[in-house]
Amino acid sequence: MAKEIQPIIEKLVQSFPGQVEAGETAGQVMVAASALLPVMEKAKGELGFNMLADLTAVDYPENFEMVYHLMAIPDATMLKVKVKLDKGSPRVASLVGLWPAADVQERETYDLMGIFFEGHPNLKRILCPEDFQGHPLRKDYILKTRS
Amino acid sequence: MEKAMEREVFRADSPRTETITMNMGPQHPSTHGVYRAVLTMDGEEITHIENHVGYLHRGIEKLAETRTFTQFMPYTDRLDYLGAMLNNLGYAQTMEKLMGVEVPERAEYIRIIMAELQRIASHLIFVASYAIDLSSTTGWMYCMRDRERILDLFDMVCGSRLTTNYMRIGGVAEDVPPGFLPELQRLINDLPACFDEYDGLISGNEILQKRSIGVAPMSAETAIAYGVTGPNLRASGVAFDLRKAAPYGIYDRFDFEIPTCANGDTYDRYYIRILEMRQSVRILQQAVDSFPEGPVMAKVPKVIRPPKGDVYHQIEGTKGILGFYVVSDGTSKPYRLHIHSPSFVNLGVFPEIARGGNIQDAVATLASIDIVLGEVDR
Amino acid sequence: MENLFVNLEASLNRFLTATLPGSLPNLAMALASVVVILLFVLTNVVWLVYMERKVAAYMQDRLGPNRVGPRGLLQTVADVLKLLGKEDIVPVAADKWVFKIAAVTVLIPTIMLFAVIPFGNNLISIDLNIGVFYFVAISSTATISFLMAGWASNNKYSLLGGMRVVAQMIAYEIPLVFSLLGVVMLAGSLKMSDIVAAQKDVWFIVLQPVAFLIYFIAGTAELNRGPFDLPEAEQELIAGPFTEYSGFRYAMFFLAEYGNMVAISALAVTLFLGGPSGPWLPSWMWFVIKVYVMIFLFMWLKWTLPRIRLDHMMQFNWKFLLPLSLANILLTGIAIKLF
Amino acid sequence: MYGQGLVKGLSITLKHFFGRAVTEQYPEQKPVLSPRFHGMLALDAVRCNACGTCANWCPNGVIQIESVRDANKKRVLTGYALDMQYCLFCGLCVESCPQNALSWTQDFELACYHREDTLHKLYQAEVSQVEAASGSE
Repeated sequence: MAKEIQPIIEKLVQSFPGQVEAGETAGQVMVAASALLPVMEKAKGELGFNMLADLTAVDYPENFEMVYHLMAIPDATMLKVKVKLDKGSPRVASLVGLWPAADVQERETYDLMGIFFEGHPNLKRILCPEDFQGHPLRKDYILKTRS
Repeated sequence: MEKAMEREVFRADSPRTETITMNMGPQHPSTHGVYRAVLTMDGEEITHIENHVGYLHRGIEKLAETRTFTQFMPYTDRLDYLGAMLNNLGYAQTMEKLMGVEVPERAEYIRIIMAELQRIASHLIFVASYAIDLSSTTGWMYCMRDRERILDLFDMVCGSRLTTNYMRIGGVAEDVPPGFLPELQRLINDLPACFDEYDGLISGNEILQKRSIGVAPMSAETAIAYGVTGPNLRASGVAFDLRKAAPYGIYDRFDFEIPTCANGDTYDRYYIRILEMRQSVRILQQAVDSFPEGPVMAKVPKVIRPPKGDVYHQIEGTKGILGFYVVSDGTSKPYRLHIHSPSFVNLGVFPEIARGGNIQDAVATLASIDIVLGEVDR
Repeated sequence: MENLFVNLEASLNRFLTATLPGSLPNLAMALASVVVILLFVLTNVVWLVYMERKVAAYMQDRLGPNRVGPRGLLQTVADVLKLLGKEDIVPVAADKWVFKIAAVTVLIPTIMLFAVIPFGNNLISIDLNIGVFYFVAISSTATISFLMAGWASNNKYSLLGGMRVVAQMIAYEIPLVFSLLGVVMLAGSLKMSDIVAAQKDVWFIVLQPVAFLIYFIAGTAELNRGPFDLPEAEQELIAGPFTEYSGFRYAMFFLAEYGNMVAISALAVTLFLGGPSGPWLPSWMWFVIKVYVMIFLFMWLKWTLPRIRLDHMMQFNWKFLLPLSLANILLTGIAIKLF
Repeated sequence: MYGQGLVKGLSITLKHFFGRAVTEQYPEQKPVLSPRFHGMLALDAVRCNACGTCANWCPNGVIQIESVRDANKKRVLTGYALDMQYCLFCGLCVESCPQNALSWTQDFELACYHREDTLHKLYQAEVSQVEAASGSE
């Protein structure tokens, strides 16, 4: 069923020295923000990850972190790609060119987390109303508790 | 000035026709909830569709950060409110993967039975809403009548018909009552006859076939590129089902096929769900035959504090692959909880495949993709 | 029992001639027949709304209305009172006069259709010698009021609904007329009573089964019912031309739809099912029974089949129904020649 | 043949036309609910020692408990209210109660006209009892 993930990570690490390292847990790769697009093109092209399973962001105290899950149809091998973004102005390349699936998910991440995706065709809010102030999923957005 | 002048020049060859923009939703009989599509139409033919979602956005992911892990379980019922059991299963299995909890045998079997019953109930709603969107109200009624029996089974097991909140991290809330299995067996014996009735009334109907065959075809490449999963992907000919490709729980012990259709048009997306329901009945029969005894809940502390770290787990929901990404920082509340909802991604492909048809096709195509707004907006 | 109504009419006539001077009695008689027709149509519509909901319910394993009145019989009265109570909304940017007139003109052709329908033996208000022609001419004017409603409500859905009404009713007018031609050729005259007389021994449905089928399909399309309810498609156009109508104006459209249904079934009975003739029971009883059998057919079709698509509807009409009806006329002609 | 599917569909609806209806006449026939049905909550005030576990476990903070300490520092329950408009009917409170004081009833007719009516007071000790308990310190 799922292909062995370790050799794939080795191949990625060798082809992008310095920018890609293996993550702590299995099947995970840390990628520098600048090298994201070439890594993803290689993953999609040669390594057969033809579907973007999930795309989300996490607001850690010291930095933002983009988390991409890639999946290979039909043998369902999963690769997790993480990218660290600086806290001030989180920007990352948009993957709409590779997977149109990224379009709505990036708009949602921009809307809720405030991460700017360069090269996205129409980066507008998707869930919150257009005139909504702030990005609700950030830790500094405090919910007004009831009574 | 001259720009306006130039526009006034009457071009004899192409009569100046204007496109009208029309609002379909958020209050519209066939948008399956509060979803708004702005259609740019040239006469009856649609040239461009723009999705507007977010009317049902409750911010479940933000709420999760102020709820403990057990408290979040009832919120998962409200994601795909037609598939509460499957959302519970997805969240429970994600946490068990993160904490390494071993679920007892009987609980695994109960989970399979509940998941497949919920799949049938959700597909019945799909068949009903597809039939009524093509104005066969009788088809809608028959599906709802059969779905009632499944909801009564849920009521017997966990006390509520729709928002079940039945699964817990480490097993299930309560064991099935004694009267459950015989009632389930009667349902399994009756279901195939119901499916034949739908085939006779809805699938075999020439008018419905003429209105769905060849409408809004979706090729396998477009489906994979747009991240479409579940029955819609299988309708385009890709035999990919997580229950077979990456079996979670004890799905590898059951033998069932993954039905696929050839050309991924609206009729295939409709008919594949009936085939899947027939497979679910097979799984249910095998689960009932080898139903073990034993406890239904693993040894799990009252307040759950998973180890630091993150986990991503996917299950095969009714609308597609439902994923939960949980980041925990060791406390009893999740640091971040992201839900990958299949309807949100499947909706992304709707403007792509519905372009070119008229408004009647758009209604049929939207019904065939089967979106639930609770899951789209979270 | 047989000529209960005929004697009634005769006694009314004697009473009027006795009291009114000069030519007033015939005028009064004509008025009386209009009142009778109006009563007939209204009672039928009140009953039909209830019957449609009951038939639909039984087909869907439901019970249908059974709360208002004994077994739900007062349901339609409750509906009408509700509609009367509703606020009378006229959209701001609507074309006010056209909007208001549309609701009125929709009922006129429906009532006029009944002038030539034989309710029983010599129970016909005006036995025109061009009865069928008159019927078809009047029934095609119904399209205008739907279009007026569609245009005047200044709502995109209504506009689309209006366009669809025009496309559909005009298109299905022609096969409807051609299917009647077969019958007229057999009967040799357009007069209703002659047609009924010609069917003494064998009903025309036996001689003209294809014509009956075409008539039935074109009739459903004329009524915007069953698989052809494109104009007021709930799922796509909300309520088509009468989305913006509320209160009593909406009830008028409702009334007209059921009135048309009774009229089209009545014509089918007269032309294909041997009119008001039958053993044992009085003739007008037979007429009512046959009309309700036809109406059940219309309802049965509506509550089973999904809606047809716009271009299929047009294709089906121009490419299949029309040539079929022409072929039918040709065959009837040849058959008459031979026998 | 073209019309074959249509005719089959028509035969099915006709069969159902003469078939039996499945409607349940609600107000006259009460629905048959399972013993585990999540209707309204019920509190056994004697068993409840106002420990507040249920209030902590409730995801939406529906449960409001008032208690007072009596002579030997033991908490006595004086008020137990449920703000049912936020209740999810999830059952976590019933599950978590150590004394099994909370239980489900089969009453599902909870609709009301005013928002204040959604606040159900399951137990309210009279003023005299409150003095008696706190007074005896």
